Amino acid sequence: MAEGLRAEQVRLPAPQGLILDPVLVVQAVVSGLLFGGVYSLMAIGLTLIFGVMRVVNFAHGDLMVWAMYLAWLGATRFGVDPYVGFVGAAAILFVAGFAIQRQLVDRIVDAPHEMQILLMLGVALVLENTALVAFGPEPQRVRTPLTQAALWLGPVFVDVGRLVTFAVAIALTLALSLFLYRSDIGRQMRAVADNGYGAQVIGTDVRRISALAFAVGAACVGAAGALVAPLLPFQPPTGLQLSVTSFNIVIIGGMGSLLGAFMGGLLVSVAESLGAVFLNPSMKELVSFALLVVILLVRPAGLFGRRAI
Amino acid sequence: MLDVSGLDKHFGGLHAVKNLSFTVGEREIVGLIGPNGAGKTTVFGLLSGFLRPDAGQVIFRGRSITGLPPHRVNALGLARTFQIVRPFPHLTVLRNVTVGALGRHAAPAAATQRALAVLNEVGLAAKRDQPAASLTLAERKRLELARALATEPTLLLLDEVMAGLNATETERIVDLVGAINRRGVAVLLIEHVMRAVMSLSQRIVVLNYGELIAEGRPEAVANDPRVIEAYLGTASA
Amino acid sequence: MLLALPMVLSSYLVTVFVLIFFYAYLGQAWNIVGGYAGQLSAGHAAFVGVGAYAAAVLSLSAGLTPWVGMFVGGTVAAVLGGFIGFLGFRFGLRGFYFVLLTVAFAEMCRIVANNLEWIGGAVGLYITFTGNPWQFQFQDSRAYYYIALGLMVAATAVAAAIERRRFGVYLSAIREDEGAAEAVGVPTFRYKMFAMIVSSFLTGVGGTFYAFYLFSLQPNTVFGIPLSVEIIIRPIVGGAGTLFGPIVGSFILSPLAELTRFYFAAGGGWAGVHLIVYGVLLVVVVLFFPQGAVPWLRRLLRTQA
Amino acid sequence: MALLRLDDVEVAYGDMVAVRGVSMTVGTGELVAIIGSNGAGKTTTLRAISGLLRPRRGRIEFDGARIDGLTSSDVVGRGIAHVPEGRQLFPTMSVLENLELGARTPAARAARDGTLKSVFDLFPRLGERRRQLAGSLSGGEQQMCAIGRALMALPRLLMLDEPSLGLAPVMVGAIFDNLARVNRDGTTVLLVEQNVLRALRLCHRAYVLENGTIALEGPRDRLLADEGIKRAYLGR
Repeated sequence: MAEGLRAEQVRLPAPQGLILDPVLVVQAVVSGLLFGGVYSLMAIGLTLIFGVMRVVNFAHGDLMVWAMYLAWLGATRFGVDPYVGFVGAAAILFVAGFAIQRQLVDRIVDAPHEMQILLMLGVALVLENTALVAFGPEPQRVRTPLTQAALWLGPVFVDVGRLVTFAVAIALTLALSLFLYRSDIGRQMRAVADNGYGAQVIGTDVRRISALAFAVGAACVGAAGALVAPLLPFQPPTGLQLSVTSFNIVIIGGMGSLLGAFMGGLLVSVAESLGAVFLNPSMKELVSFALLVVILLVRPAGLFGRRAI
Repeated sequence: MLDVSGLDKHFGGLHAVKNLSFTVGEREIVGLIGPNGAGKTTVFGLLSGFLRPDAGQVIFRGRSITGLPPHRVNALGLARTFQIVRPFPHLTVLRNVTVGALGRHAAPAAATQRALAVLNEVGLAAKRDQPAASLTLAERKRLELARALATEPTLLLLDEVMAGLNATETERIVDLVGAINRRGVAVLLIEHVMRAVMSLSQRIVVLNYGELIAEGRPEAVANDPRVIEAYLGTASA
Repeated sequence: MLLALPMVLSSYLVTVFVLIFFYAYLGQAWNIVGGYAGQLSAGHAAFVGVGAYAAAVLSLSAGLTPWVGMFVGGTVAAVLGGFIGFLGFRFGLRGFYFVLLTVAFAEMCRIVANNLEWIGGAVGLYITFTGNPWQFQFQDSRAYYYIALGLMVAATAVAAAIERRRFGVYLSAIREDEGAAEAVGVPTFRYKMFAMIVSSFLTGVGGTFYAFYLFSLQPNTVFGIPLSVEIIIRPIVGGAGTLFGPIVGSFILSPLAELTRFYFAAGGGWAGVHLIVYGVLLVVVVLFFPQGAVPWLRRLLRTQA
Repeated sequence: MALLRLDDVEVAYGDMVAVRGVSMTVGTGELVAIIGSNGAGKTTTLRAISGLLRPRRGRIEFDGARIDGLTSSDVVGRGIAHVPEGRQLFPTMSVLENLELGARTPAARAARDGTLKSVFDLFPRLGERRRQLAGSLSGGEQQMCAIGRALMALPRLLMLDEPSLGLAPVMVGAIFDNLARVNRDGTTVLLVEQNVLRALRLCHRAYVLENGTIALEGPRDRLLADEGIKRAYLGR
C-alpha cells in the first residue's frame, strides 16, 4: 500500500551490493533531508496536538491524505498549483481540526488513554474510507511543472520539486515557531502544554486554546499533505502509513517536543532514504521501526527529552 | 520487626528523605507524622518497594527487603494502603478483597471465603456485590484497608486512612485499627488527624524536610519544642 | 442450534457464519490480553501472520499436515508474543507506547515477509486446492463452519477457565490499577506475560485457519494494521474483558461488514463502506458505551426484570 | 465594605466533602490569613473562590457581585489572582514569558510593561533572571515568579496558597516582607499558610479551618494568644 513511498523516495539505480559509495551516501542524505521537511511539518502538527491535549491523533495521516486529495482536486479541477493550493488545504484542515476537537476530543480529554486511542482510530477509519469511497483506490498524483525539473550539484542530483517542498515546509515551520514563541495565542498554547492547570489558574480559556491547537496541528499536516502531493503518489491507505510514520517520528524525537519533531522528521527521512539505498527500497521503513523500538526501550522520552512543546 | 537504617532518597534536586532510621516492634502501633511535604508518603513508597532508595536498608523480620518489587514485599507480610485510595473501580467489593486474599489462598473458593471474613471484620459485607466505584469515601477507605488485610500481613502501613472522614467515621476507623492490632498485626500509620494518632500510637516518629526530628511517646512528642516549631513554624528568623 | 444451522443455510450464509465465528475467535484470543488484562495490543495481526506462514510453509515445503502445523504456528506466535510482551512490560511501556510497540512489530513482520523470497515475498503464498481433509481442505464449506465454531467455543472455554481462576482475577486487577495490584501481592509482570503468551498462541493457531480457508497469504493483508483493527474492534464493541463481548461484537459487526460489502462493493468503488461503519461505531461506543454492548445489555435486562 | 464574601459555602470532590458551610469576609485593603492543618479545606476554599471548583452550596460574592459558577478565566477577569500551591509555573518557558502570560485581561495587557517594571522592582532577582527558564529557578525564585505572574493580572484580590512550602526560612522571610509591601500598596491579600506563627504575625485577621469548618476566627493578636491554635495542630 505504500508502493508510492518506496518507488519515489529515491530515484536511483539499484546499488550493486553494499558498497559504500560516498556519492551514493551523499545523494541519499540530500534526498532524504529534502523530503524530511514534510515529515517534520507533519510531526510538528502531531506533537502540538499531543503537547496541548495529551491526546494522540490517530487520524493524523488520514487528515494528511485528505489534504493531498484537496490539493489534487485543486490542481485538476481548478488548475491551482499545489505550491499555492497548500494554503487552501491548510485552511480547510484548520476548520476540520477545530471541529474534531470541539465535537469529539473535548468530550474525552479526561478519559483513559485507551479510550482516546480508540476514538481517534474510529475517526481515522471514517476519514480513510470516505476518501476511498469518494476518490477510489487508484493511486493519484498531482502534476506540477516543478517536479519535472532537476539540478545537478556536481555529481549530486537535486529534484527541484523536492527542493521547493523542503523550502516551503521549512518556512512554515519557522512561521509556526514564530507564532508559538511570539504571539499571545501561541504562548498560551505552550503554556497549556507546559502546565495545563497552571494555565487555568491564571485565567486561560483552556478549551478554546485546545481547539485552536488541534486546528493549527491539523493545518500543519494539511500543508504538509498538499506540499508532498506532487512528490508522493497517494491512495487512501497511505494515511495509515503516514500516521504510523508520524508516531515513529514524535516518539524518536520526544513526545511533545517541537524541536524533537523537527529533528526527528529529518532523521527518519534520512534513515529511510539510506535504508532504501543500502538495504532495499521496500525495506526502508524497517530502519525507522528498528530505530523506534530501540528508542522506546532505551530512551522512551525520545532524543529531545520531555520538554512540553 | 521492621528495622530501617540510613534511608535516603532524592527526586532530582529534592532531597526527600535524609538518612532516616527507625524501627517498628512486634505488635506495635507507630505513628509517622510531620508537616506537609515532610516525606512521609515517600517513606512508605521506599518501605513497600514502590520506590528504590538511593542509600540505606530496610530489614523486615530479619531479612532485607530493600529493592524488592512490591508484590514480593507484600508476600513477605508487609501490606500498604494508598493515601488516595485506589480500589479496582469496576470490580465488586468482594472481588477487590479477593485479589488480596489470592496471594495466600490460590484456590478462588478459599480466597473468597477469606475475603468474606475480612469484609465482615471491616463492616462491608452488606456491600459485597456492589462495584467499588459506587462506595462512599469512608467505605472506600475501609475497602482499601480490607484489601490490605486480606493479604494477611504482619505489618500494615496505613497512609492517611482517616483523611477526609467526619468524626464518627474517623472513630470507627480508629476502633478498627485498634482491633486489627490486638489480633497481632503491627501498624505504621501516617496521619494528620492528631487526636487519632495520639490515641492510637504507642510511639510516634516525626519527620520534617525528610529528616527525623523527634521520636518517642505521644505526650513527649507533642510537647517537644522542635515538633511544635515544625508544625506552627517560627515567627522569627 | 448452531450445530444444525448449516443444514438449512445457503452457502453464502454459511460463509457469513464462518466469518462471525472466526473473528469472534480472534477477538476472544485478543480479549485475554487486551480485554481482561487491559494491555491494548494493536498488532495482533502479527500473530495471525506468523501462525499462518508457519503452518503454510511447513505444509508446502515439508508436507507437514496443518493439523499439526497450527500448533507449531501457535507456538511461534507465542514466542513472538512473549518477546514483545517482555520488551513492553519489562520496560514499563503503557498506553500509547505499548500500542506503538505492538504496531511496530506487526509492521516489521510485514516488511520482512515482503522481502523474504523463500516464503513468497510480496506476492505471497498460494495453496492449491486438493480437497484433502488431512491438508485442512474440504469439499464441503460446512466443514469450515464447524471448525470455526469449534475454535470460537474452545477460545471461549479458555477465557472462561481463566476468568474463574486466580489468573483471571489477577488480570482484571492489573487492568483496573496495576500499582494497587502490586501492592496487594499480584506479580503483575508475570501475569501480563502469561496473558500475552496465551493470547498470541491462540491467535497464531487461528492463522492456520486463515491461510487454509483463503488458500492464499499476502504479507500486506495478513500482517496489516487493518487486520489488527478487525481483531480488536469486535471485543471492544461487544465489551472488552467480558466473556461474551467478542462473540456479541462479532455477531453485530461481521454481518454488518458483510452486508455493506455485499450491497455497496457490488456497485464498485464502495469497498470502504463497512470500515466507515466501523469507525462510526467505534466513536459511538467510546462516547456512549465505553464498556461495550454486553455490560450495557446486562444493565438493560436487569432494569427490565 | 467587604471585597470578598463567602456565605455558607460547601465544596465536595465527588462524595468527599472538603469544605462544609464556610462563611468569611475579606475587606478592601485587608490581609487575611486562613490557617489549619493538612486536609482542613484551605486549598479547596481558594479553588472554589477562583472558579476552579464549583461550590455545591452557598454563595461567593466579589465586589458585590456573585462569582460562584463563573469560570476561572471570568474570575481572573473580575480581578482575583491566585498563586496556587506548588507554584504551577510554566517550567520550559522563560521568566519573562511566565510573567507576561499573567496579564490576561485587556486592562492588564494594556498596562503590561508598567506592571512588569514594578514586579521587577519588587523582586529584583526576577529581573536578573528574566531570560532564564522558570523550571531552572530555585524554589524561592519560583515562588517570586508565581507571585509576580499573579500581580501581572493587576488583581484587586491576591490569593496565595502556602507560599512558604518547601522554602528555607530566610527565603520565607523575604517573601513575607514582599507580601506586606504588596498589601501596603493597596492590594487586598488572602493568604493560606501552614507556617501558623508567621502567617499570624503578618495578617490583620485570620480564620482557622478544621475539618472543613471554621473553628476559630479573629484579629491577629487574639489568635496569637490563643491556646486553641496549638490544640488544633497537635491535637491536645
